[in-house]
Amino acid sequence: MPRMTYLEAARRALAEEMRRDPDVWAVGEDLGRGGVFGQYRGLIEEFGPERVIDAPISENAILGSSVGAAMTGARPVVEMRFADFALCAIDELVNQAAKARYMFGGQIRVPLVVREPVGLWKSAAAQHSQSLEAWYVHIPGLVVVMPATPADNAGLLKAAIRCDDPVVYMEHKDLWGLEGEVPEEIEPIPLGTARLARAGRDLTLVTWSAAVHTALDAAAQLAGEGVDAEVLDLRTLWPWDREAVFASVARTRRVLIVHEAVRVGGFGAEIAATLAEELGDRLAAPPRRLGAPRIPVPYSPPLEQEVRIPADRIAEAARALLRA
Amino acid sequence: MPRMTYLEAARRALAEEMRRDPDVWAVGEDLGRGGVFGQYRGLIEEFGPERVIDAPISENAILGSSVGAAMTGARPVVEMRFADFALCAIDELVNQAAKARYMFGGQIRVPLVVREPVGLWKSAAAQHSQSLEAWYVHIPGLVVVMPATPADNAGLLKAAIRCDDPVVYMEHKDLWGLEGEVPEEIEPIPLGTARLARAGRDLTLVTWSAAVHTALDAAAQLAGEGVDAEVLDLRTLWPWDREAVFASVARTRRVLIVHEAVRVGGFGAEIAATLAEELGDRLAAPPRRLGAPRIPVPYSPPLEQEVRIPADRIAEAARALLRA
Amino acid sequence: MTDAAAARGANLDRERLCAFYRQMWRIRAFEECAMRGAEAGEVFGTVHPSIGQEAVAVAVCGNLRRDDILLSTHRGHGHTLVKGADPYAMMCELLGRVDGSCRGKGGSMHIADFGVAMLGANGVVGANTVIAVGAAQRLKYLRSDRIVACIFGDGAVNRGTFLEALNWAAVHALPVLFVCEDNRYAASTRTCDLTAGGGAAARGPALGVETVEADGNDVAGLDATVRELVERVRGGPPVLLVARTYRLAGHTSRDPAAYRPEAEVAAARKEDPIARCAALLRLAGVGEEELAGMREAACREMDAVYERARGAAWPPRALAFADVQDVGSPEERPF
Amino acid sequence: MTDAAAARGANLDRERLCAFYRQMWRIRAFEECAMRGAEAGEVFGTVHPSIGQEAVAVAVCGNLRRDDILLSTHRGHGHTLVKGADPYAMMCELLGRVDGSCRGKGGSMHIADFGVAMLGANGVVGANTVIAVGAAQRLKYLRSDRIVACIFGDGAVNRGTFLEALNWAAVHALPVLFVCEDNRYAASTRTCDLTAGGGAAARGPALGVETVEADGNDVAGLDATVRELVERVRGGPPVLLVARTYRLAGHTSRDPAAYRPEAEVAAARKEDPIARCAALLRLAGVGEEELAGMREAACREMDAVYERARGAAWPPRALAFADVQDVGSPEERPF
Ligand SMILES: Cc1ncc(C[n+]2csc(CCOP(=O)(O)OP(=O)(O)O)c2C)c(N)n1
Ligand SMILES: Cc1ncc(C[n+]2csc(CCOP(=O)(O)OP(=O)(O)O)c2C)c(N)n1
Ligand SMILES: [Mg+2]
Ligand SMILES: [Mg+2]
Repeated sequence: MPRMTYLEAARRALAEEMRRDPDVWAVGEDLGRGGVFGQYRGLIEEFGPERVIDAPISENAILGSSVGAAMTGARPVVEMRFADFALCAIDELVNQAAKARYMFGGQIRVPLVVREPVGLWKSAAAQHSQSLEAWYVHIPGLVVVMPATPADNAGLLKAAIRCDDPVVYMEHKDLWGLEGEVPEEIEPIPLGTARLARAGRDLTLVTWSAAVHTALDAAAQLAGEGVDAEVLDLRTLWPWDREAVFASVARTRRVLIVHEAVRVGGFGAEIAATLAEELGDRLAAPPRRLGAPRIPVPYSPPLEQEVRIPADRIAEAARALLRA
Repeated sequence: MPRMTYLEAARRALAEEMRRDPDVWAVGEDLGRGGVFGQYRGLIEEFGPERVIDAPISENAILGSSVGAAMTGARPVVEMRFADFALCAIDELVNQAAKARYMFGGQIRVPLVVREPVGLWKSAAAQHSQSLEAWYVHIPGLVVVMPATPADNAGLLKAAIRCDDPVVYMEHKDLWGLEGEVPEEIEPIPLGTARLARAGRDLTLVTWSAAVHTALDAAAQLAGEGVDAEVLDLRTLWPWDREAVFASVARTRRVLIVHEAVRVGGFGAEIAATLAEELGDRLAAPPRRLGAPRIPVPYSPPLEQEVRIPADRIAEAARALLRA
Repeated sequence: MTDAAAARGANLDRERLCAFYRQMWRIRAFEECAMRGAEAGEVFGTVHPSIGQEAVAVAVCGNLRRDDILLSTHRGHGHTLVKGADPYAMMCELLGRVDGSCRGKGGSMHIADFGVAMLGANGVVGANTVIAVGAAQRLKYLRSDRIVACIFGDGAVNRGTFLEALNWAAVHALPVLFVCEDNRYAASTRTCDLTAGGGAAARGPALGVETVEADGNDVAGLDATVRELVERVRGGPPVLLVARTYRLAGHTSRDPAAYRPEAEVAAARKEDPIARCAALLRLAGVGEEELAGMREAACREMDAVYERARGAAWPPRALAFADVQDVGSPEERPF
Repeated sequence: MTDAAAARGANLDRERLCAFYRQMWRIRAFEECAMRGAEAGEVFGTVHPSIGQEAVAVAVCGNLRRDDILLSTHRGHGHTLVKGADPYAMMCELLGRVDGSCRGKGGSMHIADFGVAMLGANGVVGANTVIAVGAAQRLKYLRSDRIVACIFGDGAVNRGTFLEALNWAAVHALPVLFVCEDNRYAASTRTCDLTAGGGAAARGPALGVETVEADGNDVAGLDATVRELVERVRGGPPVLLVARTYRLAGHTSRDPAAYRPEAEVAAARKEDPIARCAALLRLAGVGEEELAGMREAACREMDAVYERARGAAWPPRALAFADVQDVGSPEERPF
């Protein structure tokens, strides 16, 4: 299988979808010059400015126009640049895109993919680092996807584009350069299926996005101590793969949920609460969560370090869980 | 103690704060004619148009200007009309108001109260019925308050206005007409303290906003069956009163969390996960949650009924919890 | 130009004027039924009547093709009716019945009828403008000659979406007819007090959109104006029409609208577009009896619609869980 | 009007021109240090240089009183320096040190210095305009004669906040000097391609805000213009100044900006405001040595600032948990 970066994998998947389906188009700021991270490089040359649409700094119109285009048969891929700027278009996403099909009694669907790059990256500070996936999971009508690997960023992006629902598609900025194998023929990955990133017997780490890699590092550390951690990469947060998580946790009886986002009100709470409610006594210890403290993301690296969850910390929490 | 409505209690508290402190002002659409629900009635006559500021339909400017005013010494009370329209001003609230103090290294505070009327009310359908408190709890820098009674809507509004942090203050539209006793002298109620709405021994119902009243109805039903339910009204969601909840649940060993908002990713998940993690074995049964299904709010009453959580349903869940 | 001159200038025949008159009465009768329904507690949600503004609906939507796209507002019954939606389905929607345009899931503020390319009323002021430009961009991409008409109020021009939408439409030369239905109020607020500069009429040109102002209560004149604008917009760059009218009723059916000066209301009543059309018809030789006949026919139609809708079935509860989304759709009663 | 004429017309003395020249060099030297720091990996976050735009910073912020309020953008080092902020604190901020203006918590995009009434750069384009009008509303409420200057780019005029802020300021006749720093680009995008109508210069008047266009690279002329506008704004209604300039560097220090036509860049280089000011100074009799001396002094100052800042302490980890909020403030390391 060819090796490529997370960024290139998505670029390729998007190009293939655009070749396959003339209704797919991309819209956002600076796309004509490849997009702010280069995720759209070369696309305008192949598909022209009608399908790789350069937008003014008009987030309401970028997202709102995509709702109108989707209602009339387009399948827009909407670039928000940083997830933080999607906050300028929340009405369009939450009040319009997510609700139109329902409010209108099923007359129409709004198939669009809102790409929202998330996460800690290069000391980007409080307004360029947020991970707000928990918000979108709470909103009926939305699908939420967060790929962690190049292969997933290809297959999930294809699935998102083919999905008839509005999809919030969150790529992690710190993963753009991550290399990995991607199938020659990129197939869509069914939304709502978790990926077993590492099989293990002693406890389950449930995680997604960049935290998957830290969790794998922690699992490697633990392996050196004879602890065999399973790592589940959720990939899709809504719907989340309850079967896979339940099956794993029912087996290991111990679960630690790890995400980069703020812990309070993070999506980890939903998973932990659900597992506690539904697996109850079958657990050897209550579900535990790791997430960022409830502080904005600071700029200076030693401060920023305080919102990060390093592998050590995961391993430590895993050990505590095993003692519980 | 005088009896008055939830609406009148807040109106009175606001008027008193405006009398007390010339830095307090109110801004929003139609305030000059009393506001859309009448919560501001009479204020322009007393305080004039410089302190009861009529705004154009410019949600970004309504909230954004309040951030600027708060940074220069005003204490704006910002009316969003319906919580749903606050989605038009999320950047101003989340990227600006919530983060300014932190980003700027503590040089400044942003004392403002964002009033966001929430909840199911008169078949208002998908774009006028949302309760998104879980979003704001997830955002560092914000305080989140949801009063359930007239007395609390007076005392908590005063506390919110005196607080130096940005406060999201969510009144429930269906409670405007609710009558109750309000102290002659309205004292601020400390933010972060729960209210014991009903003492009981057998299980704890943790709830807030309009759901408090349904929970009390359920508790009355249960009392008829010999089940003694404690009802805790959280009042403030961030910070939430962990001590009160922990103390109650440690005693009853059974907890049911009830909220009107969508269950998936609702704030109930945070409470349930926290209780499971921290009280663990001391519970007789895992924490359970009731919340709306993950659907937009439909218009037609029989459909809307499907997102409501009636007292019967709470009582039923309580019984199941007692059997567990 | 007087109304009479407009009638001659537009070379309107009696039949066309009668058609306007009938349509305006159908709108008014529909809304009067809806308001009575609201008063009786049978129409549940908020009803925003467009009484006094019917000429805009008739002139704008009457000049659209069935496949031209329409986006409307919270005050959209008239627009929707004239676009060709079935009043029975609309009334069922207001009454929350399963035969409603949206199966009872939307209510008055969310009526949509994709069968007549009516892409929805909207509960969020100013949200439809940005949606409209995307629909137009799609039409342009398809090399279609359809257009998009997007109607909004004078209050909506103070939302940032107005700037973003008009700029977008102008940059891409999209076929959008923006219509600002200027009824002088946004809820209880006089928009002139909170709108700086020349309002919509000045903002359109500044955003690169050709802008036309018109008397929104002169149905014949407005019809002629819109007919021309629609042809100009077809395939071409966007145009903004600012139609001056007045909201004769309250903001909602529950609003007594006491904040308006009485003299203002009295003056506005004289400009009621239906009355003005009747005057034109009289000039054109239509007798009182015929006028009353048209009015009564409209009222009878809508009364019958209301009665029939009252008898319609409620949506089955399972419908609450339908059409949320394909992937991750909710189970019924998951709690 | 030629630069020389402007220099005479504004009745500038040599000293004043020298002061402009020194300030512009201070800005450029500061940013060149910052860019070198970014390249060396010592400045962590993104740096947006304002090289080529220094005249706007000098003319606008140089005409503000210390207690006049300033709101800036992601490209705000120059504005902030001229407003009176300490370059050492600013450089420490870029280097993430505890002596930084924001104690290292904000970085380049969030520098604020409330001590000189600089209420912040902003990472969100167009967000500062609405904040500015609120600050001005407060000043007006206090019957203060202070004003608010709000600087933003030509890309920001396509955000809806532009409309909402200008309308708000005009409706309330607030003392705001809006400054559109038109450097022709928004990141890699030529703004003229995506801005319809007459851009900022047309939109201002349409929103009821008096608007003045000026050569943004002619520091002397711009200074005279701004001086007058500031006095007009003081207590009075808002004004919008559109200053035409050019971004000589990339969007960020990492951006080679290869998307710009070479001829365009070459032409713009000739209009470099520092070079133009030097030419004026030569006309005013200032010799090459003196010019070089001013430049070198600025470079030495900023090199020293950089070196000193490099030696400053890192913020203690506990600072990460400080200043979040009073109520419900996070415990340290709660996970
Ligand atoms: C974003 C937003 N803000 C506020 C409201 C509340 N609201 C509903 S209708 C209305 C007045 C709208 O005025 P205008 O645009 O002139 O339309 P009209 O009602 O006069 O037809 C307001 C403020 C809303 N629905 N959406
Ligand atoms: C709301 C928002 N959208 C997009 C961005 C990304 N962004 C940062 S700077 C910039 C260009 C801004 O252009 P302009 O306003 O002309 O200012 P300049 O950079 O030229 O000084 C963009 C698009 C942002 N920060 N905020
Ligand atoms: Mg209006
Ligand atoms: Mg620019």
